[in-house]
Amino acid sequence: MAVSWLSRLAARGPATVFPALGMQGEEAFYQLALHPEIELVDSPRHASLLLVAGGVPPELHEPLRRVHDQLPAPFTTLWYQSEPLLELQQAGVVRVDSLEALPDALVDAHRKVLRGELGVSPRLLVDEPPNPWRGLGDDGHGGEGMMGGVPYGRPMAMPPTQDLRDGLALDTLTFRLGPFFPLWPAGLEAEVILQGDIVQQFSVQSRPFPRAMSPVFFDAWEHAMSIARLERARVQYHLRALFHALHLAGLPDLAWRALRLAEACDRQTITALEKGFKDFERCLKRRGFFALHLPTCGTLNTEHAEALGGFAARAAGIEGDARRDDEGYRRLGFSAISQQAGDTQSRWRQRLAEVAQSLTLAARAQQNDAVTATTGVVETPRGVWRDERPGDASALLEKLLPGLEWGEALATIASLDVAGVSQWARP
Amino acid sequence: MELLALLIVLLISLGGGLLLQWWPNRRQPMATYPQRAPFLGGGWPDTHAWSRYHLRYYPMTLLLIAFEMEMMFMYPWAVVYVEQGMKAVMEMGMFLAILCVGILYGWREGVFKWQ
Amino acid sequence: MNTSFFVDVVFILLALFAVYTGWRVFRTDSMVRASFFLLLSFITVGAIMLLLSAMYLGVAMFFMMGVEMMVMALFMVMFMMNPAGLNPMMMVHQHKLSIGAGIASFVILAAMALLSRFPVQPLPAGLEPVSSLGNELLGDSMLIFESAGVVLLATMIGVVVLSSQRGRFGSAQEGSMPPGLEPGGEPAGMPEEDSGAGGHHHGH
Amino acid sequence: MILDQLIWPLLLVFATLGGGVYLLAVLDGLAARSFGLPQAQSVWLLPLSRGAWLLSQQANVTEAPDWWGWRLAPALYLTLAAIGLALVPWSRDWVATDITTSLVLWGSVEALATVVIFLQGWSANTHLALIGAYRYVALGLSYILISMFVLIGVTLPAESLALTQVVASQQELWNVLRQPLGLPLFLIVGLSITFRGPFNLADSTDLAGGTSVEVSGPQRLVWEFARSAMLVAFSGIATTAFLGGWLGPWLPGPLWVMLKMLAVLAILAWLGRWFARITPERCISLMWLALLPLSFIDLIWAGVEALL
Amino acid sequence: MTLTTVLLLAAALIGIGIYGALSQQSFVMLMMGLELILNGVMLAAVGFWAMSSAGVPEGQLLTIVVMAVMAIEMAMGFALVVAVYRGKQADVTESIADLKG
Repeated sequence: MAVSWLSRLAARGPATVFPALGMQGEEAFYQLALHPEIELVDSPRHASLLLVAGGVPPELHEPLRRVHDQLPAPFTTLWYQSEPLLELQQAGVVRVDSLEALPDALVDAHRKVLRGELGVSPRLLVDEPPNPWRGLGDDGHGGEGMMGGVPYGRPMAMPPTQDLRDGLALDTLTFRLGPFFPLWPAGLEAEVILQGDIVQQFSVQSRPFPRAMSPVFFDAWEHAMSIARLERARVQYHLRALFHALHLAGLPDLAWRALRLAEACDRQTITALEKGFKDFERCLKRRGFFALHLPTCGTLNTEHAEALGGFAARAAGIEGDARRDDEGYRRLGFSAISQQAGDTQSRWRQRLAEVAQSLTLAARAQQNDAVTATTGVVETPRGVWRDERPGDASALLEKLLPGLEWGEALATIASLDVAGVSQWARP
Repeated sequence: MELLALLIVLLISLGGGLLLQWWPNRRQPMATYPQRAPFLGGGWPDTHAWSRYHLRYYPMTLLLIAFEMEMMFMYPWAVVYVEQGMKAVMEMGMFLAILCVGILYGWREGVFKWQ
Repeated sequence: MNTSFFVDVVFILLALFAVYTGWRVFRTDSMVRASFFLLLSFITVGAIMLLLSAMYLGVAMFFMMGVEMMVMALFMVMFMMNPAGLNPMMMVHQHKLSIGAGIASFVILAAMALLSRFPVQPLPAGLEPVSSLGNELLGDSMLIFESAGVVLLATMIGVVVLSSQRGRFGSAQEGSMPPGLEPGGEPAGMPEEDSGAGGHHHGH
Repeated sequence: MILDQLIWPLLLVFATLGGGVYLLAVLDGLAARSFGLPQAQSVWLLPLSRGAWLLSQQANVTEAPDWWGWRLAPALYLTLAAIGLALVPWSRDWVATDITTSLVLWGSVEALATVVIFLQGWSANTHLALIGAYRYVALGLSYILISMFVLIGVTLPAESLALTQVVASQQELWNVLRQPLGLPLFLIVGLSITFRGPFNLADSTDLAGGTSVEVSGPQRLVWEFARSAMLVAFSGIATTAFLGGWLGPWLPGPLWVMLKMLAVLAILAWLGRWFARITPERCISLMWLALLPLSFIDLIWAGVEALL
Repeated sequence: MTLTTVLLLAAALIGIGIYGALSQQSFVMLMMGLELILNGVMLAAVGFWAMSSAGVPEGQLLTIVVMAVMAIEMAMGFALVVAVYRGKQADVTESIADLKG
C-alpha cells in the first residue's frame, strides 16, 4: 500500500525531537545533540517527538501543556527523569530514566509513531479560542469598531504610550516567552514588549532553572582538589555554553564540534585537547562568528558586572578571580586575563581566552600533580563561590536587553550565564 | 510561443505546489485552537501579532525606490552601450556618480542603520 | 489564426483579472492585501504589455512594481491602524461622488476609445523594442534622460531629509539610543557612549 | 518543431527542478559531512525520508492567518523558481522561454521572491514569523540592486538582454574570467534569494525557524522544496550568465549546463555552511556600503572591457 | 486584442483609480488610487505604441517617464507620511476626531 510505503520511508529519517527542558535536563540535551540519529529542533511544529527532560515544577505545567499541544500529529511524548502530567498517565506514556537508553528510546518512538504503531498523544487543552469570538461583535468575528473587540479570539495590538528612538510611536507587541523556549536558558520566562524588532521592555516572570555544576567544584570547595581536573571541568562548562551561541549563529557543525570537545574533556589527553581547541578557535574566528554574528552591544556596567562576577566581570575589566589567591594556582604562574569592553563580543573573547588558559594550566598542573591550596573558596566558571554559590542573576536582563534588536538580545543572553548554581552536583 | 511556455510553467508549478499542499491533508481535521496558538516556548501573547510594526530600516526602502528607477533606465542603455561608444560611457559615469552621491548621502544620514 | 484566438482569450482573462484586482484594492480590509492586489493588477497589465510585444516595459513593470508594492505594503503596515484588516473597515469620504466620478471618467474615456478612429500602424517587423528605446534615450531624448537622473537624485536626497529623524530630533547617533524605560526616562541599559550602534556600519 | 521549442525544453525544466532539488539536498548533506557533522544514514536517502515524513505530518495552521497568503506563498515561491529555471537556455535551440528580455525577467523573479517570502511570514500572524518576514525584506530590498548591476555588466558585451545572446557572447572567453568580480557578487545574491547560511534572516535559528516556525507537514515540504528549487534556478542563471551556459567541448549543451549548475550548487551549499549568520543591521550596511560599490566597479570593469 | 479593447481596459483601470483617489481618507490608500490611474495611462501608452504609431520610440519613453513619475510620487509621498506622522502621530487625511463626530 502506498501509504505504508511512505510511512516506512519516513520512519528511516532521524528522530525530530523538541526538547522541553526541566530541572537538570541539560545533561540529556547535550547527549542527544551529539547523537547522529536525533535532530533537536527549535519549534514544536518541526518535531515528531516531545521530550520532557528533567523535573518540571507544578507552576510550569500549564506552559508545558501549551507546548505539548503545539506539536502537529502524529507525535508522542517521552519523559526523561520527569513525572508525566497526570492526564497523560493513562495514555501509554513512555518514561525513560537512564541516559544510555534515551537515544534509542527516542529513535524507536519516532519510528513507531510514524508507522502508526504507537498511541498518539492526545490534546490536553480544551479546543476553544483564547476569547470567544464566533457570532460576537459588529460582524460576527469578535471585532468592534476599528481596533476594538477580540477579532478571531484576540485583541489587537494597541499603540504605545512611550518610546522612542526616532520619533515614531507605533504599536508594541506584548507577549510572554518561555519557559520552554529552546534558545535561551531552560526555565526562563519573561514578558517581552517589542517595538518593531527592538526589545522595549523585558521583565522576568520566572527564573531559569539552577544549573548543576560538575562535582569537581563541590569537591574543591571542601578539600584540596587536582587543578587539572578542575580546569578540565571549567573548559567543559564554557564549551557547552558555546554550543548554544553557535547554534544561534547558524553554525551547527561548529556547535557540534564544541560539544564534542566538551565531552572529550574528561577523557582525552591535555595535548590533544589543546590542539583540538586551537583548531576550533581558529575556525570560529575565520568563519565570522565574531565579525559577522556577534553584536558589539549588551554591555554590562560596572555594577552589573560585579554582581554577576566570573568571566562576565573580567570581560568588563574587573579583575576578580579567586584563583589568584590560591597558592596552588600561583605556583603554576596563574594570572587573570581580562577584557575592557564588557559587551557580548568581548565576553566570548574572554571565555575563549579563559578556556585556552585553563588548558595551559591543566597541562602544567598535570606535570606536577598540583592541587588547590585553599578550601571554602572556589572559582567556578560562573563566578566565585565563597560563602554561597553564585545565585540567579536573571534580573539584570531587564536592564540589559531593552534597546537591543531581537537577534542581538538573544546573542547577549547566550553570552551570559544568568542561571544560578544548583545545590546539587551533576550526576 | 515563448509566452505560452512561460504560461505552462506557471500553471504547472503553481498547481503542483498547491496540490502537494492540499492532497495529503485533505482528510485532516482542523487543528485545535491551542495547537494553532503562536509558538512562544510555552508563553502566550496578549494580542495579535499583526500591528503597526516599527520597521527600523524604512528610509532605506525609499532610497531604494529611487535607485530602482535609475536601473530602469540602465537596461536599455546597456543594450546599446557598445553601439553608442563614448556617449554611453559618459552616461555610465553620470549614473554611477548620482548613485554614489545617493549612497554617500544616505550613509552620512544613517539611513542604513536600525533607526 | 489559432495563435490570435489564443492571444485574445488570454488577453480577455488578463483584462478581467486586472480590473478585478484593481477593484479589490479598495474593497479589501487588509492593507497588505490591498497593496498586493495592486501588485497583481500591475503584473497582469505587465503581462498584457508582453502580449503587445513591449518586451522590456512589460517585464520592467514586474520588477519595478514588485519592489514598489513591497515598500507600499511596508508603509501600510507601519502607518495604518489595523493594517491586517482584522476588523472590517471603510475609511472613505465623499463616497457617492467618488463612485460617480469614477464611472463618469470611465464612460468618457471608453467613449473616446470607441468613437475615435486611430491610425492602424502596427509595429514594423524587425523592430527591436529595447535597443530602439536605448538609442532614443541616448539620442533625441537625451535631455529627458539626463533630467530624470537629476530629478531622481533630488528625490533620493528629499526622501532622506524627510524621513530620517536627523535635524528634527537630533543627530542619527542620538536617535539610535535605546528607548527609555519610562516616558522621557534615561536610555535603558546602555552606557553613555552607546556601543549598541557604534561600529556597526564598518568593520567588514 | 513544437517538440524542439516546447516539449523538450519544458521536460528539461521540470526534470531539472525535481532532480536539482534532490541533488542539492544530497550536496548539502555531503557539505555537512565534510564539515564534520555526522550523518545517521546515507545522504542519498535522507532527503527522501525527510520528504516522506513531512508528507505524512499534519499541516499546522495559525489562529487567524491570512488564508490566501498562507496557502499561496509556498506555491508561489515554487512558481517563481520554475519561471526562473524556464529562462535558462539548455542549448542554442532548446530554450523554454526565449524572450528578448529574459535577463530582466530574472530580475523580476528576484523582486517578486521578496514579496512572496514576506507573504509567507506575514500570513502566519505570529510574532517570530513576522519578525523573520520584516527582516528578510531588508535583505531582499538590498541585494536586488547588486544583482541588477552585475547582470547589466553581463549584458554589455552581449548587447542584448536575452540570455541566449549572453551565452553566445561568451564564445571566446567566459564572463567569469572577463568580469572577475561578477560571479562572486552574484553568488551572494544566490545565498540571499534563498536565505541560506550567512543571509538566513528569514528562517533563522534565533527566531526558532522564522517565517516557517509555525509551518509543518506538506506545506513545509513545499516551502523547503521551493527554497531549494530557487537555488537551482539561480544556479542555472549563474551558469548562463557567467560560466558560458551550454558552451563546452565534447558533451552536448544541456549536459554542460547541468554540470556547471551542479558545480555552482556545490559551491553554494558549501558557502552556506561556512559563514555565521550576519546580523540584520550589518547585513544592510554590508550590502549597501561594500557590495554595491563593488558591483559599480564590476560594471565599470565590464564597460571598459566591452569597448576595448 | 485590438487597440480599442486595450483602451477600454485602460479606461476601466483609470476609472477605478479615480474612484479610489477621491474616496479614500488615508493618504497611503489615496496614493494607491493614483498608482492605478498611472497604471491605466501606461497601458494606454503601450497600446498606442504597439498598434497605432508604427513603433516610434517616444511611445515607450512616455511609459518609462510615467513609471518614473510614479516612483518619485511614491518615494516622496511616503517620506511625507513619515514626516507628518512624526508631527501628528496620524496618517489620515482627515483627522480621526472628525471621523467619530
